[in-house]
Amino acid sequence: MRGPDVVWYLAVAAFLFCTGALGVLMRRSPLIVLLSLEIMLNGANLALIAFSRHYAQGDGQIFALTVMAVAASEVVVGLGLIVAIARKHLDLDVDKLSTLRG
Amino acid sequence: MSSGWLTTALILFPVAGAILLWVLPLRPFAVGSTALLFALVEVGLWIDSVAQFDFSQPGLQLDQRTSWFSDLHVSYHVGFYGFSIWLVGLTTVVLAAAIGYAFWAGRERPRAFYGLMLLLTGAIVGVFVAQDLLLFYVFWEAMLVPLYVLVGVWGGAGRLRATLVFVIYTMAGSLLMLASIIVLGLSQGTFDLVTSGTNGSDWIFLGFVAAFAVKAPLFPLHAWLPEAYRESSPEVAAVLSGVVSKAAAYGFLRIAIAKFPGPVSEFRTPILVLAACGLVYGSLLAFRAPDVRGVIAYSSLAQMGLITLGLFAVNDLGLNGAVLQMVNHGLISATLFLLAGGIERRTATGELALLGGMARGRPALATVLLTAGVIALAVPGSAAFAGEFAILAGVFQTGWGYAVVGAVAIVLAAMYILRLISAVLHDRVGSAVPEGALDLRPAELGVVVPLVAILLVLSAWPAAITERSFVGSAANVVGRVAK
Amino acid sequence: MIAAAWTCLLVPLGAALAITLAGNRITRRGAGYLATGSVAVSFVAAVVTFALLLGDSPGDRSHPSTLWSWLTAGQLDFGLRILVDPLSVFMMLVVSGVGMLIVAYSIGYMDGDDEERRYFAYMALFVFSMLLLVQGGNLLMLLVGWGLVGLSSYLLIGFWHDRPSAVAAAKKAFVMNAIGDATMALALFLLIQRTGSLNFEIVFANADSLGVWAANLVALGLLGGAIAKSAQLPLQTWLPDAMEGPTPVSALIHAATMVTAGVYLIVRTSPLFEAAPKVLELAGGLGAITLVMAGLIALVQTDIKRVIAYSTMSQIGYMFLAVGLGAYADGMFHLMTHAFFKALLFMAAGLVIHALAGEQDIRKMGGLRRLMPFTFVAFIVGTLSLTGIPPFSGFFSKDSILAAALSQGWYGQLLWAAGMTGAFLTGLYSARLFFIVFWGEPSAFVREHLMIGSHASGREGHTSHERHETHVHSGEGPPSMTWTVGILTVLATIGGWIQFADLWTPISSWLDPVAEPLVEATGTQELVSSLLAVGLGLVGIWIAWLIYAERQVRVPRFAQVQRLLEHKFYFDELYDLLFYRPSVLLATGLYRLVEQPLVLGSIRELVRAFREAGQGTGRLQTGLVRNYALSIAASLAIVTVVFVAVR
Amino acid sequence: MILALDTPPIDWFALAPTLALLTAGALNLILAVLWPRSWKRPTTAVVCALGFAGAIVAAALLFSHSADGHGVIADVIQRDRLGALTAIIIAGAGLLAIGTSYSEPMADDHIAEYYALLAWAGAGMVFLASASTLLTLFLGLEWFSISLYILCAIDRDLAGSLEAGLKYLIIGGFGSAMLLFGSALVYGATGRLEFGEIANVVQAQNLSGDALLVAGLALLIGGLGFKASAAPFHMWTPDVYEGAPTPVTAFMSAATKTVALVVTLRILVTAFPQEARLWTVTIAVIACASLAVGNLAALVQKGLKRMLAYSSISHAGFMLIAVASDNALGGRALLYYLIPYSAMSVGAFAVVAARERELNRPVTLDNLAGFGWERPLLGISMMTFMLGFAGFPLTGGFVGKFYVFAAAYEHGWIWLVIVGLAATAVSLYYYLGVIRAMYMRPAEELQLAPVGGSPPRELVLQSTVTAALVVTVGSFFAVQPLIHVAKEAAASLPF
Amino acid sequence: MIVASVANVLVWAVWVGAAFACIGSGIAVVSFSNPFYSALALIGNLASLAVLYLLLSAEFVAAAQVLVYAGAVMVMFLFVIGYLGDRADAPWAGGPSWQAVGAVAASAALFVEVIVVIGLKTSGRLSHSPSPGATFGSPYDIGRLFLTNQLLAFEITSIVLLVAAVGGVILGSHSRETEQ
Repeated sequence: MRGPDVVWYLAVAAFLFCTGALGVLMRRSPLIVLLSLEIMLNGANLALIAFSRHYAQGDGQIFALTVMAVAASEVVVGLGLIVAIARKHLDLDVDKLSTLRG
Repeated sequence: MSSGWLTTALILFPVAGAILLWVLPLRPFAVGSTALLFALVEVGLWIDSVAQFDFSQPGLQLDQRTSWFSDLHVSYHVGFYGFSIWLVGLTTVVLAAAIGYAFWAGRERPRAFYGLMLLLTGAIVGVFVAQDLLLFYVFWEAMLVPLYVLVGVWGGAGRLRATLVFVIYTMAGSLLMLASIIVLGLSQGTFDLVTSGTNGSDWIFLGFVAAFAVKAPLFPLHAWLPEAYRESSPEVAAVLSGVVSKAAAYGFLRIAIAKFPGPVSEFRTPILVLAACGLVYGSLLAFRAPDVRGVIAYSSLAQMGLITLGLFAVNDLGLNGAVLQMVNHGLISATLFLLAGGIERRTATGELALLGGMARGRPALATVLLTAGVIALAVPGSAAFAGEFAILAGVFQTGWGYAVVGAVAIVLAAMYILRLISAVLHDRVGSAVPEGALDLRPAELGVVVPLVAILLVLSAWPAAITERSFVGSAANVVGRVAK
Repeated sequence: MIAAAWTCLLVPLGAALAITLAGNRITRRGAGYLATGSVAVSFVAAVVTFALLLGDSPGDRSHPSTLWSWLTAGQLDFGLRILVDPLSVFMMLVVSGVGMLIVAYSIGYMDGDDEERRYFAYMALFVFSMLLLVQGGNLLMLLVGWGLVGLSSYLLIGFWHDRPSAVAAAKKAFVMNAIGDATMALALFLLIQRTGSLNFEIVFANADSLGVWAANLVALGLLGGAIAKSAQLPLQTWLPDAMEGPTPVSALIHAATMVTAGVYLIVRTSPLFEAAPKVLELAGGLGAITLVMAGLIALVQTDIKRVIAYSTMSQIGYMFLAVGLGAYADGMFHLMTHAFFKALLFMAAGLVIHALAGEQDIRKMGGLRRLMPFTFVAFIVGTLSLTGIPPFSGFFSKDSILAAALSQGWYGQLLWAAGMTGAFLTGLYSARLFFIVFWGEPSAFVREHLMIGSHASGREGHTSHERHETHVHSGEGPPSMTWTVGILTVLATIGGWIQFADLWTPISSWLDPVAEPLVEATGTQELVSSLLAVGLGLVGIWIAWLIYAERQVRVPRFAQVQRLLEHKFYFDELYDLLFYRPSVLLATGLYRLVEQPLVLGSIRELVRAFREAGQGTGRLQTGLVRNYALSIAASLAIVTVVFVAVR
Repeated sequence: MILALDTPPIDWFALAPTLALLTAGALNLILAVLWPRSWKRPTTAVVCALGFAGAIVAAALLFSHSADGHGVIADVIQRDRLGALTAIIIAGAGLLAIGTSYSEPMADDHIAEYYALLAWAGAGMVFLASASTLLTLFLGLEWFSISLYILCAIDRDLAGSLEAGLKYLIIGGFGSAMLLFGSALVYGATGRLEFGEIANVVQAQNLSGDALLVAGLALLIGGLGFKASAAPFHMWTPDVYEGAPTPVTAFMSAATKTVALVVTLRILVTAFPQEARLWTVTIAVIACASLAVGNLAALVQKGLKRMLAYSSISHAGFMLIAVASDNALGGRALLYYLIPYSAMSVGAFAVVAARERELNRPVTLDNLAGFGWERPLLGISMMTFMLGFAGFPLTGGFVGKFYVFAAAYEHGWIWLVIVGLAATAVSLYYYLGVIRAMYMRPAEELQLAPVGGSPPRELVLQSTVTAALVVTVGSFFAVQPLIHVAKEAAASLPF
Repeated sequence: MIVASVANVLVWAVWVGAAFACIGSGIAVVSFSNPFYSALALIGNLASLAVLYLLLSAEFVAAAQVLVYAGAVMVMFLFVIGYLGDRADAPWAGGPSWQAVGAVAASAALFVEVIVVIGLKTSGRLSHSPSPGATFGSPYDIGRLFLTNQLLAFEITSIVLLVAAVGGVILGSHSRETEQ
């Protein structure tokens, strides 16, 4: 069975990646920023897996798996931070988090 | 050879003294006296090195060399040439005097102060004996750090600005020199001043010139000078104008002229013109300066211009005269600044308008100031006259115009020094001069009189230096220095 | 001989140092005696040298001696060198002799000044400098002496340093001399370049090979020094002001010795000048102009010392005239006699001033003849000698000069005419001075000071505050003053007899080996000029008599002329306008237009620019996470584009 | 079917430094649970310190025993002197950081975890220093990054601490996503993850200039530049440095920069030698940007931590000059430079921490007045550090700069030397400004009574600062040996 | 033949579906104003990605994707969102206007670049891919790699997770002031 070429997958991957980037750049709710980060990583993952398929070689998939784990841990820490911030009764808006500047 | 250790000792001994002062918890008086002791012993060391130095022999002496980092061929290499030994002497003497003055005047936070002064001594001596480009730069910069603190902490009201401008300005110049040093050293494969040959690159040359011209300072680059000389405490000002500026002149001689014969001949005219401008410019501004320090400051700007004239008229008269004049001016401006300090202590001002009539009833002050001043204006027969005469005679052979300008400057010098003298000593008693203002105290005399005495001896026998700066023809020696 | 010469040179220096270092450990009077003694010693030494030099044959009477090399540079070596030859010995005798008398005179004159020590130290220093000047064995040493006499003259003019006028005068004198020093120095530089040495013999040997330009420039440079030191046109303005100094100083420095150094210089370096004859003639011309001009100015001066000062100027004009024409010996001869009678005049004036508690304005004087007979006599001798009336010394020297002029072609005759005018003027102003001061009835001021014996302090300048106890003395002053004046009176009288035109000329024959004269006056010329000169002098005196003694004729009034003369031909104003103001203006201008805005301002601007750039960069740091992310994304986008583009 | 596994041989020695730190961290984690609260602070600190010390020892041994660099454990990490030396520097910085944190007024409840995370962050860096595949690179990066995110935010009483943490996390995630995508592209271009292999494939198949490859390279440089806080990827630095607890900042400023720069050098030189013509220029440009931004922005900073943050950006610029010059001398320069730089950096922040504890408020140039006279040792040290940053002689900073410029010159880039010197000149203004604030302005101007009466003695902190001082000055005199070491370390890269 | 072509068409169909689902959900995640919906959208995104993984014959990864991500991580997300209560914010939140423009421009640029790069590459070797071995992507294969070549990576991943766990505990736990 021949599906579409790797190229097509890459296109999707690239699109995902950029969507995620856009999210990080545009959104103010830290939660959604985190989600966007996830999307970026997934885009990268897709690319990795596509290539590993292309080269019929497993390293890419391994990479993808570890990325999942890493993404998960980032999320954990990120959520922890968000919770802590919420506890301090700061509102969840990355633009409001700008006491450090200049 | 073991006598190389003497040179090293000249550098390290004061540094050791500084560290000692910092670690030992001494009482202020003890600190001051210890520092003075160290300074005097340093002078003794210098005398010993003069005794060991064979003036009839060309080339480096009392030298010592050990590799510092080998992959770029940088080494700790120190030693003396005839002319450098006199500058080291100047350094040790002036700093001893400065420390003595401070000891008498009393400085708060003495441990820091005297420690830094001693550190400064070591650094300056290092500049004069370093025979490795990078080592030279190291001492050159090391000189700056104590000065920065000395001016900034113990200076006058405007010290903060003055010191910042001073350091940044000079550093800007020095960094250009660093670029030149890197390029020169790496392109030649060694940083050693003795073994490395001459170089023809204009840019490298200009890099060095920039550093020295700022430090000296030469005419348009003296922005740091007035403030630094005004705001720093008198003894520091004495060191600044007396010794530190000579480091620049030494750099011209030892590196710029010795290593870059081609560029020197190429850029000689502009440099000479600048120097001449500085000579007249400084004299004129000294003539209008409203305060004692201002007069001395601008006069030393003029003097550095004169010395540069002598150096860049690369011939026997010019070079010998320049070396002689370096020593002279070092002693003179040190004396004048210390005296200015004494005057300011008595009248709490340096404004010439508020001073006057201090000669009456203060013979010692009058005599010393008059003597120093008269030597400063290079009255014929004085050591300064010998220096200026040789310099101008030398530069006359390069271009008579410079000598004419120099002659004009001599007249101007007479004008501003006499103005200074009479404004302080003569005329009616100034409003800021209290009746009870004392004559120079024995301690002050003890500091100043030796300097004046040395000047008088030099006046009787300037050849003491000119005969012993270069072996044979100076021009050749510079050539030989360059190898 | 050499040893004697060195002794002669160094003893006064030793005295000066001793007095300075001794400070209060030596009494005031002791300082005076020490100074006098030292000068006496050097006089004796000079005599000894002279005697020994007589022993040599006229051919080899030149003995250089170098103590050590003073300044060296490669092959060049300028030694601390003196030269003992007829000329220098001649000057040594004059300097140390007159100097001794005057220093001795000062003991009495300065008595009671609380800074006597300083005074005598300066005096000794001056004598040393002057001796160095005349003994110097190379041009550098000569220049050194040259500068040192300038220095000591500065110190002594400004001796009463709480008087602004004195300080100003001292500065003026020094700066003007510095100009001269500068031109001399330039001449020396040129000589070094061309001849590679400054020793007289070498330089003179190469004098002819210098080339026209070099020769002229060198001569001009030296001449500049000479006229500055000798107060000739156009650098003459400092001399009258120099009268601010104590009178003995005026006598020694500004009459007898220093101011005549210019003449000595020209004679000493005559070979160089002969290589540039035009310059030599210029010297003569300047002398001529000066002597007339000074004579004219002297007519209207009201300060006793200034009158004498202008007469000095004009007499030196004669000497310049002489040496300018090459009559070196005559010039030197006049120098000597002038030293005698002019010192005499000053010291006599000093007696007057001393007696009148420092008053110098002749309009307040008068009728001193009976009150101060001794001074009166001295003054007569001085005046006559100055006017050149036989048998007083002035006659002999001045007339031989005029004779020499007459024998020197049209130019010489021009100068001769000037000299004659000068002779007339001399008679006029000197007699004027004499009659005003001594003739007639004692003025109120005089009476108050001399008849009612309230003797105030014996020196000018107790203006500011009474510095010392007033002391009583006879109207003529203490013995130390009177006997020195006496001696000088004798000298001024007989001093001229040692040379009588082409009958008996020891001085000429003594000096000729050093400077071969270029002119030789004939007997007739001698006769003519003598008669005319004496005649004119007498006429002058006669007119003065009519005006000031008999009061038959009133002073002719020419307002313009008078103002012109009183303003000394506006030289001071001119120089003020031409040099002083411009330089001050330049200095301030430079400070305002260059130093402040450019040199210092540049730094300020630079720092400000950097700080602003810093604030700008800081403003980019918004604190917004998304901006940060954007900067990363954007720059990466750019980098990638570039990479893909240029890969 | 049967699982026939050929498990690769594990070179425990190569992992020793990492393991030492891991163990320390793990121990602390256990202590956190078991140990009585009052003993926690000292004990855990000591354990952590022991971990770092052990890492140093192990790394030193490793250095001496791995003259020839070679991959181990299926070639995912490289056992060579470069890694070892870097490990030593990092661990040293860690030790100093512990000394700094010891008397930091931090809530007791997480003190053990704090030290544990410190140790783990160190472990991650040490591991990363020897990583030699894109995968291990990414993992190592995330390893210490995540630890640092937590450390930044760990002191929640600290104003701005959380903000710093979140900012760091978001930007960090963004950066590592870039890095990841870059790795993906490179992997796509070559099909390999090992640095060496990538170079080989590019060589073999002549892929130099391949679109995917260069695009990936670009993204990689971005990700790494972010960690090295080089402009224009630097913007998080000032905020995070300011917000984070000072000891953490100290550790970050020294260790993170070290490892980031070394890894950058390693990957660029081993994996992309064929693309040198691209990345040398890029790195040079980035260096210039960092120098400009860092120095200019630092000129106007009042807060000391923030100023030091900017100064660290500019120093990233200096060290990137060494990387950009792409030659053995450059590697040597970088490795030498890192030694005094880390010492000065940690030392400076340590002094800041001391002042903070005195005043109980952020340190600014103003409230630093008189500090130099009140605390001579700290004052002298701070002065030395500043002079070192400014590249004055008698500090290693001077020699470091000298070597960097020498490298640039050897690469033929005099203009880069000039830029560096200009930057140095500008930097004087604020470095000397600190000295001025400490010594030249009387404290009376603004009443600064230290809150707790007389300042605390803080032996640990003082000895830490002294140690930093010794390194800073010592590295100036002991250039020869250090350069020798750096030379051998750099020799393990294929220049 | 027929079977093959049918299968091909089928695969294409699936791919298109999955791809568009993936893209759509991605956009949804970014653009929903409510984090809760975004999170849900992300689950969809992950699922569709899993399908793509399957098409790329990465069964294990796909499975992991669904389990780990859609399972564990998203649950955590939802939990936190729930804990915080839904706080909406404007979909394309302002900040400075140049920020928005720059954002779009930058990400668009990145996208275009990557596409261009890929396009450039297509002319190269990317077009046809070799058919992998049977076990490719199977748990066996992955497991083998994890225990051999990528052993270290495996271990380190676990460490990272541990670190994250600790961090979660620290940051999530009540701080003192909230206790009293």
